[in-house]
Amino acid sequence: DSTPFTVDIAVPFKGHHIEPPPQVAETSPKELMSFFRDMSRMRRMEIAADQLYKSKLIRGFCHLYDGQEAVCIGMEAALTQQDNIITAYRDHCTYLGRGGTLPEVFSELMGRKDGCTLGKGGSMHFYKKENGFYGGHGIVGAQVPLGAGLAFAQKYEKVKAATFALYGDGAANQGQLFESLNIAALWDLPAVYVCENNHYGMGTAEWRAAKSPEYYKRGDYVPGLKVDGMDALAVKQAVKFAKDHAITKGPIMLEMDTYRYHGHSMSDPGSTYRTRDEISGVRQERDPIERIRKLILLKEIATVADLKNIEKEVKKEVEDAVAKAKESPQPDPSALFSNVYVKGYGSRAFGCDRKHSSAVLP
Amino acid sequence: DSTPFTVDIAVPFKGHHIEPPPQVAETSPKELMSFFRDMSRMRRMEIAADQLYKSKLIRGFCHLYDGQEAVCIGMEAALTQQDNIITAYRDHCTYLGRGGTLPEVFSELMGRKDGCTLGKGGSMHFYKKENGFYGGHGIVGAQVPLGAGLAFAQKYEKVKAATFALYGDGAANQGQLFESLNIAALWDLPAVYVCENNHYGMGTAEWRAAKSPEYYKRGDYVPGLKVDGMDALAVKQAVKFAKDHAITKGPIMLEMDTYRYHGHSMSDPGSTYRTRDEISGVRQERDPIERIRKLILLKEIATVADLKNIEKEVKKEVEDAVAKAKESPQPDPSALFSNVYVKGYGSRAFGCDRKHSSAVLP
Amino acid sequence: MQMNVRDALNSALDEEMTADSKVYLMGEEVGEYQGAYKVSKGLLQKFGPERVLDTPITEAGFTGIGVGSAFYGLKPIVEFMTFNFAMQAIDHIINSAAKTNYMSAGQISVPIVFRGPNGAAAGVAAQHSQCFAAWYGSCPGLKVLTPYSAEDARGLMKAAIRDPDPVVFLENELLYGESFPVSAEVLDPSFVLPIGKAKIERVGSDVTVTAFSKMVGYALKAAELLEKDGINVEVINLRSIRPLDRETINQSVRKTNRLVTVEEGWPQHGIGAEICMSVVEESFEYLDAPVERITGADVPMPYAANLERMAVPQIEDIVRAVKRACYRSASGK
Amino acid sequence: MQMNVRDALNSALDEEMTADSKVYLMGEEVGEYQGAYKVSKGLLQKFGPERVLDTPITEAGFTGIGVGSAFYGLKPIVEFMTFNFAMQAIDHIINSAAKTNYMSAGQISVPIVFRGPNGAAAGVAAQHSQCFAAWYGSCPGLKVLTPYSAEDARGLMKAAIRDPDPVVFLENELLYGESFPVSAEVLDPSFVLPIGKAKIERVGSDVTVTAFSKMVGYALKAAELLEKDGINVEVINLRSIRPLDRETINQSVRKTNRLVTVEEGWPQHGIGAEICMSVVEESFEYLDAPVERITGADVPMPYAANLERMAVPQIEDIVRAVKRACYRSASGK
Ligand SMILES: Cc1ncc(C[n+]2csc(CCOP(=O)(O)OP(=O)(O)O)c2C)c(N)n1
Ligand SMILES: Cc1ncc(C[n+]2csc(CCOP(=O)(O)OP(=O)(O)O)c2C)c(N)n1
Ligand SMILES: [Mg+2]
Ligand SMILES: [Mg+2]
Repeated sequence: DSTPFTVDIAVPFKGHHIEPPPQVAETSPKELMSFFRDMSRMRRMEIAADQLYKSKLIRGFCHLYDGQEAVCIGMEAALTQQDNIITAYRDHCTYLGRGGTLPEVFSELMGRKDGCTLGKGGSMHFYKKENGFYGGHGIVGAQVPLGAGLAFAQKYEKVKAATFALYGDGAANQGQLFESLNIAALWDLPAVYVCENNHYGMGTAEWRAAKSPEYYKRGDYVPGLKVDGMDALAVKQAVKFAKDHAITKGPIMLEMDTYRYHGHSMSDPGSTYRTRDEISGVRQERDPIERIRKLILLKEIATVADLKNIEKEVKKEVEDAVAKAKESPQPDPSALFSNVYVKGYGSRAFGCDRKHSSAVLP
Repeated sequence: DSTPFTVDIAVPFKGHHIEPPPQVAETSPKELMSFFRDMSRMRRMEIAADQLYKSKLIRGFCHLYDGQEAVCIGMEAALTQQDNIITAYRDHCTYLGRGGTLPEVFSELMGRKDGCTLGKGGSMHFYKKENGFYGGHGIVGAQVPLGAGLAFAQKYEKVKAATFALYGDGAANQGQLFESLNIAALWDLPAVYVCENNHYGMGTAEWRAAKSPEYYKRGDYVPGLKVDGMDALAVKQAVKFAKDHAITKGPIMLEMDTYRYHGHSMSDPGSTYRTRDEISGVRQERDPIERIRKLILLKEIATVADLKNIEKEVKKEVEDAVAKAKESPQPDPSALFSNVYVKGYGSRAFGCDRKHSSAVLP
Repeated sequence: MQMNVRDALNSALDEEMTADSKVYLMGEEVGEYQGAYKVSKGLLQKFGPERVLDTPITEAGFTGIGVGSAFYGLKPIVEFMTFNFAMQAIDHIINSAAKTNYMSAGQISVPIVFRGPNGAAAGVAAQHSQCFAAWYGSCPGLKVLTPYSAEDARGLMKAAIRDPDPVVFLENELLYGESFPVSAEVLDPSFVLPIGKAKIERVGSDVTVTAFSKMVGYALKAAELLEKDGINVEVINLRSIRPLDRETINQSVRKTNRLVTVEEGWPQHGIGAEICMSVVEESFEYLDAPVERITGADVPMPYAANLERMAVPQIEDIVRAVKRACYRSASGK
Repeated sequence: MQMNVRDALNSALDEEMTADSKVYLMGEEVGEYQGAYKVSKGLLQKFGPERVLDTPITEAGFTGIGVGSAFYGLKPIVEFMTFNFAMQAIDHIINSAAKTNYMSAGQISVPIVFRGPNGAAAGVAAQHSQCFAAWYGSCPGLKVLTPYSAEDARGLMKAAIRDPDPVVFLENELLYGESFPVSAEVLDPSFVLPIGKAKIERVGSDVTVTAFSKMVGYALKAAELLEKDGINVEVINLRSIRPLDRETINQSVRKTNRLVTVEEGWPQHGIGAEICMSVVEESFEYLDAPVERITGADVPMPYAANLERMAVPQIEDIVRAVKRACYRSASGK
């Protein structure tokens, strides 16, 4: 049922140098059901990743997105795949939102051949270029000018679409963000700077890292909007507004007020720099999935049992994907030397012992 | 005669998140006479450098400060040498202001032994640490966090003084400026960010490089003040105010509205991206030396002839210094290997042909 | 016909921008000012402000933008006023450009050229004189080109722009005004040089001298002087630091049995060291004398003319090293 | 007694901060979080927030601040969460820190330590695995230290903090938890190691193996295995990449006549190349076999465990290379 209806957005938008959009979002039963399903799938996926990490099937860094799902889901609801998205290392759900599949995610996390980058990139480096997802970046802040560059290319190619560059509250202090924003503003690039403010950069609370943690104002001369990032419909409305602004007038900044339930990455218990009460408070009062569940029930779009069923279904999906991924083989050893270049001109790439292992790059 | 009197400051200060200081400066006949003499000396020095460059006695880059003298002079009038100054490559006059001498300047410019860095640094790298001058930096923007670091050290050592970090309108867009300002604000560092807005970064007019060329506002959440940088007394008053603010409350930004008469450096005629009318207009209406000359005459502190005499004297000083510098020998070849380290532990530094030239570093 | 390096670069940019509308140029002063060193002269007038973009002095920002646009499929040419300033943006050159094709398993290629003057100019002191050939040359995912002549400049620039991978293109300010003879073939818009291939600038039999950029000219002059002493020098213009043409170098050394490497950069972990290692690895038994290296002095660049002269390789340094390599007999080993 | 590298570093920081009030520590998560890898554990509690400063994630900004404060005379220790992130600040490390004492003719010295984990950890892929030893090691004005054991970590860290020049101190995440025997002398607060001196970790007669950081352990294990094959390996722990202890290396090679270099970084213009060149320059006639090098594979670091294993040197690589170096007879040259 895709009959549209409107929902009031509870938390008021706050504008900086701009009139905020109406405090109301259009949606439909169908959309709300897909929000519920997609966010539940993401939540399950991240929990499964946590378990795989603990059983040592995932190595290295692994940054989970649970708690922040509404940002991804709401954003996708307002965008097309002509629009670009680029983000940092906390990228599993963004990948899913852009059309990636669970088995690709789990295979990649376990470094297998069927992963989204054949096991070469790992958790932090997911991409889906054909659907406008440009990664998956490990260096804090770097994705932001890269995003402005994607917006530059859209404008250069006269594509009427925008690029959404996502970064954290910690990254929000990075100089390259300000450098690229100035250029984006000078050149009227269709770039949307999206600060996912989950209130901590690793173990550092926002106010300890930023003199001014009002991130939607940090563009100074660039307009900004503060959004309840736990409310997928608020995000959808804000992103629609921002996309339009970006295409017609140039860059704009969104601050998404959100929260990560997990620690920063797997080595961080996530409980030394914040209280358990704080976490459970957010879970109880602001959880993005629960909000949609409530709305669905309120509007009598589905029953409690229907929703439980969906949760069971996605749980199964995730389990199946994990099982499938576990079957995926490790990448072929020859992958060590592939993709160093697009064009290798027959030069030679060397292994650790060059007299023992090397390859000619085509 | 050091009897104090007050002078109204013609161009109103503009404040950002701060109440500007009173529109009046205290001075004295003695101070005005020293302003006149010091600025005239600087002007002469830069013109002499221009000539030495043209006769190929100065090599490489050479950035002249004529037109901007009031910033340096006004600043020195409000500071002590416990306060630190750090600037970019346009540093000859800053060095003089901090107690350097003309022969040291010219010797350095010609790469001679009696230069302020024995000929090793050249035009862009003057220092006078004992008087609180920390260079002389060639990388646009880099001096700004370095200046914040000097301020950090003052605070750490509980010295009640401030650091003035000078940068151009072009540099004002550098990300490291915003990064360090955030830290300076978080840590309440006694740092004053001084944008010398001469309206061009090389051949680029301010508005082509900055979406918001209101540099005194670019600190966003940090207060700022716009100052007529062609008026030494306005500068003095603003710097006094800023120093006090920095020591008691933390960082503040000053925008000095100023102008460079010469091209960016010696290879730039300085006339392709701005009109000759613009330059001569500034010379006629805003010249920092002429302003002080008028004030001296108005207040009958000295006669036209007295001032002409001073100009003759400084001309002679400059000529003598040039002559003296020309006598200075090139640095000793052994200087090639000195100062690579403070402590070399007896390691060996190599020349271009290591079997022919090398040195043990003590 | 004669052509200077500046015009060679300018014509290459012009032709490739004409040939492919995805190619664009950005950097400080590349447009209205016509380039700090006038390499981009006339391009703004010809291609307009959409394709020739003046940037603020914010290397990290505009380099990131360039790389991002290459992710999308554009072919940016990012000019650094000099490569010293690229240090502010080196994270994007390495982490965002060089590694992305690999990390994405080929999904996102990065067809971008980073160009500008590299190494020492004249009298610009320590912060403006660094050679970055060895640093960039160490990074898989990058290609690093170092033209010497007008032919190199044209052929390698055109190759770099057409190449689908990130290319670091290291020019030399002191060569911009230098003129070289160029053939009709070199002037043809279809002219291009292969990436990863060195050029034997001078055939010789007694000793191999490798050099790149400005030092190729010095090596050739040294070879002329040495000719008078009866030493017949083979001069290899490396052209490409990465991929390094190990084959040409080793073949030459197998013929001459002696090797002198020349570079302007600092010695430690330099190009000379790599070439020596490569020859020891592949042609050890052919070496009749220790490899000699001539490099920039192992100090920050001083300003004073006499010190500066001591800090950058001179022709006499090359001559001396070649003589050492040659007068040492195989048995003296 | 046993001590792990983390505690060795922690105790060195603690002692030097106790001894000199000008020493302070800054970086991301060094304070309240106790260090991303807990190297700075307890220091905030002991020395207070004036001397242990948590910074925002803005490497260029805080590194510049650190260097500026060193100009003034403080002795900052700047922690990079890993050295990969120091690329954002490398302009300050090179242009502001390394070159200033020279440019100012000794007027402004820069007593600063840049420290943090360098090179590959486990499973962190291309952007988090780069080794910067060769880059920093190429720059005059810097000192570059690479501890292996707890003794190294303590002695070199204390030396670095006391040193009046900028020191790049490259740790290894995978070594933090590794324990080593330490003597009472090493535990004494007065203990310090000399900068610029390598350590012969194992005396041998047949072949010299040079290594640094984690690879010293691998080289020692390879030496044990090779012992069984009757090959007596001398293992040199470089400790200092710059100044490089050419004397110790050359002396060893003059004794063993064979050399294998080991490093985790990329090969081109690497530590191995420099060491090879140094031995060719100074001890060519002593070499009985080509120098062999074991390095990180010449690719960005892949994530998958099997590929990653192929991309970082393994003990078997060292064993194989040593055998090649030894079984090749002098006459076969
Ligand atoms: C330049 C750089 N410095 C440090 C790091 C290490 N690091 C990775 S994530 C992170 C915290 C980032 O916090 P935030 O931007 O708020 O994003 P979040 O993790 O909360 O999504 C840090 C310090 C890095 N990857 N890159
Ligand atoms: C990082 C960096 N990029 C580029 C340059 C080259 N450059 C030197 S000065 C300059 C212009 C700076 O203009 P501005 O900051 O306004 O200072 P002004 O010269 O006007 O005093 C440029 C582009 C540099 N030195 N450093
Ligand atoms: Mg965060
Ligand atoms: Mg300016």
